[in-house]
Amino acid sequence: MRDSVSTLVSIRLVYLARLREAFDSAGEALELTSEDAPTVASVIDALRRRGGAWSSELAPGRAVRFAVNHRLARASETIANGDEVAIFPPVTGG
Amino acid sequence: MRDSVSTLVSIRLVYLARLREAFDSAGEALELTSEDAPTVASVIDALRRRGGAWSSELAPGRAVRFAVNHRLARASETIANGDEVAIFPPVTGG
Amino acid sequence: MAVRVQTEDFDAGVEIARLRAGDRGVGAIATFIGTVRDVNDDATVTELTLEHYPGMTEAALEAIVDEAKRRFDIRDALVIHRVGALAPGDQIVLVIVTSEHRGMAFDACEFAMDLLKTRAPFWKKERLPDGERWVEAHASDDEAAQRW
Amino acid sequence: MAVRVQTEDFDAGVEIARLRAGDRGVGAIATFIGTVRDVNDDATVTELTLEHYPGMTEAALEAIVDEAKRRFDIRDALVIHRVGALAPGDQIVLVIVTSEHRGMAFDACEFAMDLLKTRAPFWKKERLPDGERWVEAHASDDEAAQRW
Repeated sequence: MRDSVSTLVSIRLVYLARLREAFDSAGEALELTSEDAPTVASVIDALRRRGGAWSSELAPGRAVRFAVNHRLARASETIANGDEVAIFPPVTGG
Repeated sequence: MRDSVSTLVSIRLVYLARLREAFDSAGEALELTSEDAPTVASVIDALRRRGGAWSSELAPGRAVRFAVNHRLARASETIANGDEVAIFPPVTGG
Repeated sequence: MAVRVQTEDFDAGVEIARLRAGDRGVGAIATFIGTVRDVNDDATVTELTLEHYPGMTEAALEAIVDEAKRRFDIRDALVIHRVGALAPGDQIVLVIVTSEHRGMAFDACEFAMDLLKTRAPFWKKERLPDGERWVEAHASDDEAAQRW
Repeated sequence: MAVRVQTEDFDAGVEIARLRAGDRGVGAIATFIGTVRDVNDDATVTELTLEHYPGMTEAALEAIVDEAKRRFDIRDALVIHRVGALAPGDQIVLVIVTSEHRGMAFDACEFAMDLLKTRAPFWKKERLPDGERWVEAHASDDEAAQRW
């Protein structure tokens, strides 16, 4: 029998560079409630539903990159309770 | 009517690195008498006829390189009066 | 430390000397320095600000150095990347690779730069005479990274 | 001066700063340094002597720099090569190329080194524990030069 708490995933979101400015936020805490294992894509879907800059900057086809716990990740990567998920434009260093 | 002096070609020979040591000479003046336009190969032939280190170091098949007036040259390059002809092993700098 | 992220400038000569110090097996040292150009995409750049993702940045650079050491027969490698506000002419990034022979040093140095351009969390914002803009990523950088 | 042949050591940091000084269009600097290894072909090297062909050497290096500038879209280039007696760890050769973008700088720098290895009149003699020997040319250097 699953504990009902197990369906609640708390993550830390980090926004960087152009997205930090567009969202007027460097990050936030987010709680996802899901019966399935949530992925980066689940997070993006949740953010898009906020509308405004969230839906335009994260619209399908926009170049957006992700990192989970400081490692580059694909949208299909699953996330777990306590993870840090960063969302940012393609990098331009060097 | 050609002047008989035109068939006498005076060049300066320079020997470098292993060849300088093998010939026990850094260079010498050489006069070639030829009806045809002499080439680097003519010079090598003349030197080979001296025997000893000359014929062994300059034997066909040995890796030898040439420069005429400070520019890399092939054995077929023609030489003119006053030219400086350098003979040396493949370079190993850098 | 094989990687450093810092606001301060660096001295390539000093870093090269330090990286190869004591290793008499080194015969080749390839170095790359990226600098701020005063023009980009036909616009005059008066200032360049480098933002990064603290926490991830050093780990990303270390992963690049590790990958270069795994793929190429090299002796050692160093990456320094600056962050913060920079002016045209300023140095941005330094990559040094030491090896026995030159081919591996050149390849590993270019490989590290190609990966850095696509995998290290840095973002450039340019100040132009009439405002600011975030630098857009180049498709050519993705292509360069995919060669390896 | 785009080329120098000298017995004295060089400081890569100083030369890089000098080559790019005043050119704010430079965005990339590729540098190569060749150094004396303490082992070559499994023998311990205690000293390396560089002989050259005075008169031809600088012209040959200038021709290499000219060719690099002709073939690659670069801003400037410098070659320094030392001659005389050197010890393990000593610097032998320095090539610096400045350009707008990194690909050209890397290519031109490696191109210049490949040409230098096959066209510049330098010869190395190694002192080993039991005598001296002239370094033999490598077929791999001919192959490297033929890539371009």
